[in-house]
Amino acid sequence: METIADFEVQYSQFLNPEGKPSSDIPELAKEPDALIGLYRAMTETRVFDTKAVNLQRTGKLGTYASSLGHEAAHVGIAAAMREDDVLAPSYRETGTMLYRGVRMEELLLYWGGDERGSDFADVKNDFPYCVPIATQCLHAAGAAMAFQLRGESRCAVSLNGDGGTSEGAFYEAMNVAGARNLPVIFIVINNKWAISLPIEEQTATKTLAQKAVAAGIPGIQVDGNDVIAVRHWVERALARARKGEGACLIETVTYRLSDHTTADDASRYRKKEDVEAAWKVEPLIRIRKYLTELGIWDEEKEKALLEDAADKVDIAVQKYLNTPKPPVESMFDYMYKELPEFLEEQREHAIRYADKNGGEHG
Amino acid sequence: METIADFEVQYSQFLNPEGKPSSDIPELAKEPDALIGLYRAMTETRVFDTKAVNLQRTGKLGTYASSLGHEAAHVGIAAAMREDDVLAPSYRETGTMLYRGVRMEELLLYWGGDERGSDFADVKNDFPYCVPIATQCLHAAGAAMAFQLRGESRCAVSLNGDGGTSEGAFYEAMNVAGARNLPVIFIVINNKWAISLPIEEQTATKTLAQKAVAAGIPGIQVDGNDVIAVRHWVERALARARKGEGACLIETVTYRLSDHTTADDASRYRKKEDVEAAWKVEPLIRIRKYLTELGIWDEEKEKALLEDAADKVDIAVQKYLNTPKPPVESMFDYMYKELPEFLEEQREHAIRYADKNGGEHG
Amino acid sequence: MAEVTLIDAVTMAMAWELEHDPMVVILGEDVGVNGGVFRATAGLQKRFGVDRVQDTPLAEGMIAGISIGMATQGMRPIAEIQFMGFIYPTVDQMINHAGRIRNRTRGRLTCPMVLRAPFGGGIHAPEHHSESTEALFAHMPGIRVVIPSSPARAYGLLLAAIRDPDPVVFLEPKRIYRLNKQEVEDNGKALPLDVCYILREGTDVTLVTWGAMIFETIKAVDQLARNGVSCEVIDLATISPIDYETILESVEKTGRLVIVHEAARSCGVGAEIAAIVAEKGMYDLKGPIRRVTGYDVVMPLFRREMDYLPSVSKIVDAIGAAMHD
Amino acid sequence: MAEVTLIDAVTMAMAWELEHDPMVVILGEDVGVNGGVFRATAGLQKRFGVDRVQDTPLAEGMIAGISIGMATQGMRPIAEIQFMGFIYPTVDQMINHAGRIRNRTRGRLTCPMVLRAPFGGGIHAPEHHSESTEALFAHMPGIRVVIPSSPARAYGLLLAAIRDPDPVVFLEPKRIYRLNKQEVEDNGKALPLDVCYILREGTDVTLVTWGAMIFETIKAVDQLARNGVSCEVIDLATISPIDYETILESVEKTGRLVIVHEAARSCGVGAEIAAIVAEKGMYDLKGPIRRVTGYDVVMPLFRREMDYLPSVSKIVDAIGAAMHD
Ligand SMILES: Cc1ncc(C[n+]2csc(CCOP(=O)(O)OP(=O)(O)O)c2C)c(N)n1
Ligand SMILES: Cc1ncc(C[n+]2csc(CCOP(=O)(O)OP(=O)(O)O)c2C)c(N)n1
Ligand SMILES: [Mg+2]
Ligand SMILES: [Mg+2]
Repeated sequence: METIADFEVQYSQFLNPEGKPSSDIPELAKEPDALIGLYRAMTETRVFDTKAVNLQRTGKLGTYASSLGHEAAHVGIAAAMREDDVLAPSYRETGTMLYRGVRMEELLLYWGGDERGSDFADVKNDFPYCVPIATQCLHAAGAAMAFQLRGESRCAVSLNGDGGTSEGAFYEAMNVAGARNLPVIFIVINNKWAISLPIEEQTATKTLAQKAVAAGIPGIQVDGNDVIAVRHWVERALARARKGEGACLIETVTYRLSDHTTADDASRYRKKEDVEAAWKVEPLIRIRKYLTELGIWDEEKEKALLEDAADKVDIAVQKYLNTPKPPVESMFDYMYKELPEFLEEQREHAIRYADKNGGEHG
Repeated sequence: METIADFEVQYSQFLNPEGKPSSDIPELAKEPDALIGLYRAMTETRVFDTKAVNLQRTGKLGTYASSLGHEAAHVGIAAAMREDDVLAPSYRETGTMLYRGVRMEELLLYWGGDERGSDFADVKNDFPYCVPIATQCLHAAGAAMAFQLRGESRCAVSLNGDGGTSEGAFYEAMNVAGARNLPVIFIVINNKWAISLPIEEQTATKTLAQKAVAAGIPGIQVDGNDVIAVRHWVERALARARKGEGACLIETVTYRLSDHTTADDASRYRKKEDVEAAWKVEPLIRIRKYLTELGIWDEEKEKALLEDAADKVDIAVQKYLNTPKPPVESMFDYMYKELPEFLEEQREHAIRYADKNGGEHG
Repeated sequence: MAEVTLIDAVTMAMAWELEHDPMVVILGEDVGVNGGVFRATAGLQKRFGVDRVQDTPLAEGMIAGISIGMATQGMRPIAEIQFMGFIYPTVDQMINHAGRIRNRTRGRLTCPMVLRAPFGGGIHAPEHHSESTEALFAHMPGIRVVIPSSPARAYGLLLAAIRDPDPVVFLEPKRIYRLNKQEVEDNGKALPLDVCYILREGTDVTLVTWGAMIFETIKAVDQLARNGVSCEVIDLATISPIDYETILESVEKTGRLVIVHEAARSCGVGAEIAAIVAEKGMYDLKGPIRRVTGYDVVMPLFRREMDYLPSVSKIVDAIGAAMHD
Repeated sequence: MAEVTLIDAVTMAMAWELEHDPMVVILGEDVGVNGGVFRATAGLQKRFGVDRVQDTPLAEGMIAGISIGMATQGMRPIAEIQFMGFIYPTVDQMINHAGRIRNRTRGRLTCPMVLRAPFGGGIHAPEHHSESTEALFAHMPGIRVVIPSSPARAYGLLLAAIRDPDPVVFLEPKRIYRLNKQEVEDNGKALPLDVCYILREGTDVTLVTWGAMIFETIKAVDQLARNGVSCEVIDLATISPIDYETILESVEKTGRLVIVHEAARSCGVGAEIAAIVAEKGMYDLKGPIRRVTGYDVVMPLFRREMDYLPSVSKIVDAIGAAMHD
């Protein structure tokens, strides 16, 4: 027997749950403005999220997948990306999308049952929320292939959950990215749960980062509640990819503090204590503590930020609530670049019956 | 940064290409009868294979996927299995199937375009050849789950090629096997080529064995031209699985000495020198040399074996050639346990036109 | 005898079979402690244990593939796919293996499995959660497709599906999971597959439909009854293979056919029914066959999903038009 | 002007587009140095380089998924699936993404990709190598399905497919890849999609068919012509969306319809054609619509595959029966 290959998985954290540096802090952590920017975005994400859940509870939004607890991962990723990079998110990475410039009202429209929510006004090339799990990993790989073929210095970033690592598409995407040295970063947001399935039953692996070994690309595990660590490692990975050094996998370990979606009741399958423990290490507290310790944050600034965020969210909610239904024919008008003849009759039929159908069903 | 997990891939070979023990030889290698049995099966496989290729060349068989060069892997695997284990092969593992008791004429029927070739008379539970690549990995995992649920001490063995390791199904199967601790062994027969794609372009990994890391199961690379190594490690893996210690992945490294199938022309995409080099390490020579060195094999025995094998193959070929076409209605009669009414009319239609259609097409 | 909803009946049928056939197992995403996202398996893991009611990792192709592996080795797996929009990774396994293994091996290996999935729109669900693509499976030789439309039929048909010696795709119209209750005796009695169920007898028009659309159809029929139109309503129930004799007999009587389904029109199952009648019942027809279906577009997000679905007025108008032919 | 086979024409069309549109790339298994298992891409990698003509690892779902990713970012990928029997892992990506992304994003992202695959039986191929499941894709909103039946149409339709701003599944009838030659000018001229091609004009019966079945149909028609039966032969060409106007006009003239396809009958594309005519052309019909199709069974291994396929005599008899209605 001869050892012919060996692999290690590293873990990185810079800020511990108490907001204390736990290892050599990277340059980033020394830039007050950058740090405040991250904290601001995380807070806005949470305020937005809380509002979205409330809208659902009051019947003003459809089922919604909360990002509660994921703010460091979401924002850290987005902050590391360049504008012309391309994001392929799942259905939960609201924080990443907001930071990338997707408007709050757009996301509300989406969850409110309106396709126009995915027609981002300011973000032209990013993929919309992706519901069929792990399918987006391949879109990111394909986008990266487009950039590579055209010699562009752009990268694609794929996001999926721990549950998503069980889908074949996840491995297929990593494998082709490895084999073709594609500028794509795969990020697994390990929030410990896939609806009711805990990560221990999802896979026998000790880490999700090690799944990179199967594709011959580097994999690293990062504290996903530490926005500095997330941003740092995603930035490094992107720089590497941009230099032509290929893909990698980053596992960000966090916790889903909310129910799976507003349609779920997590108390059916997980212990209160576990959730309480997770709240102790959640991502906002530690960065706020760190900022406070640095002397660049205080109660007053906090209050102003929260008010600001609430205003921003309120404006978006108003825009959302004031948006009339899309016209009925819109379900036909974007199916093809030009409406094929055979759809014209169906389109007219739909228009003829439009809005006559309410309440008839069930 | 902290190392939180590490992995190694080991390589094992017992007999080097010259037939000399290259490391501590296992018990098995000291049992003359067992060794001769393996060599006999490998030789029969090769004789069968040569005949099958000839039958195709003379228009008496359809497209055929040769097992040339894979004999050590094929036979080593089968020899390690118990009769009541279940095999889920791809379309190439003729050697494994023959050793398991599938009749030569059955395999010829299959490649001759007759479904009865997969209705094995003596092997009741094994899966037939599987053409859609890597789909069979899941069947093996499912079979293993059946054994586990019923508390049976049986294992499933899944075989696929290097190309098959790029399909999502391969990873999905390993992952569920790891997560549920299933008694299934995944064996990748790495013959370096997936039709025209060399392994280096199939994946960025240094080994295929390391793909096990993604599923949290052990992976090992074995010299697939060394029947002793293959048999030894598959036996070990099966023993482990039978004890409830779960799945593992074994990569057997060999070389496809033939064209991909009789429909392929490998000279279009690979160098003669590479094939010639591979012939130098092919699996039959080394075990024959070893047996000869042990003093338990000689020219005479070799001659007798070859004659024997040729006779056996000839008898099977005669049976195959003498098998009349399956009746036309057989395409209906095994679709469901009972023929649904709506198929009766179609069945009669087919019978009415049976054998009138020859030559009409194209 | 209990009054139960359609989804209760689904649970009851599975519980009955788990109880009576040790080879039956349930597997799928979140079917265990969580009892399924629609609660179809609620309580079953607790009652029958984690071996018989297993959560799987998240991969539908895997779920189908291991079900096939189990089924060929003597088990009777019931696999749940969470929503029909996520059933597509199973297509390869279903068409290339589940529907073929008996034929490929001349009956040596068989595949008695059930693939269950909730389907259809109208519940304000998120994107990809409202699809009706039964036609894809109906085109696969060797695969049965069954859709219940009431608690009693859900119970009886699911029992039949589980006991069937061949693979069945069992699609549950989730919009009517809890719409109404019916007395269903938990007696283990299966209903026959491969036959239609005549819900209303009538003489003027034959309506063929299935799943949740039964409800709109019945409402339309009731409305028209007031105007003296007598409709025969046929619940297709087994979508594949189709019991065309019942349909042809009905058309022979009524001379008119309207098909109602939620799925996109083109190459939907309605096309097959129309084709069969155009082949074998043509001379009985007094006028054109009509289809009231979903449009050939992506199921819209929920602000417009009701406009996509066949509605009572769309059906009423189609029947009305048929009556004027 | 060269005489070329259907597969030559496929190669020519791809070469033309590679030459004229830098965004076009070819990807698939063995499409590079090997030139594809059917040689459709022979010579293209050498001519256009490994970037433009790329071998991929072995995973069809991956091939479809990365094609979608590329297409949304401005490329025009042409992906080859080696055989239609291996196309099923792409179904999830095609139905859930390729056909939807334009609609989902209101046109912000689009998916101008082509998924090519050889299909059909009759070449003595191994198991899983002879399938015809175009109906699965024809049922997917947002996906065009195109099937050529001659070298000239292969060239023109493939060019149109590549240039189409939306996803196209382009299925090549492999039995006739090299059956005959035709003069095809390599001039980059596309043929229109979404229209049928009338191959023979006639007055007694309308025949609708596509792909390789054109040949059996033409033979049958020639045979019947000797008995004075005048058949109109329509090559469907674009399987989805269907140009039903051409079909309806023809049926208006002939009053009889026979549909011929190789795929399994139930829920095949023939059903949709029959349904449309039963809806909109009913009063033109002199008798029942007839389908001559593959049976609803697994495509048999090759010793019996010819018995599965529609044959000249099956078609002749069906037309004959139609003439006696
Ligand atoms: C292919 C597919 N299967 C099933 C679902 C239903 N579903 C939605 S979310 C989810 C769990 C996902 O878990 P994970 O990947 O960990 O992401 P998280 O929700 O935790 O962010 C499931 C099963 C889906 N959306 N897509
Ligand atoms: C899903 C699927 N895709 C494509 C093919 C066509 N095909 C047959 S063999 C082959 C290459 C397989 O290579 P590998 O897995 O290394 O096995 P080997 O043939 O070398 O034994 C391909 C692409 C197939 N049979 N199944
Ligand atoms: Mg999760
Ligand atoms: Mg290989």
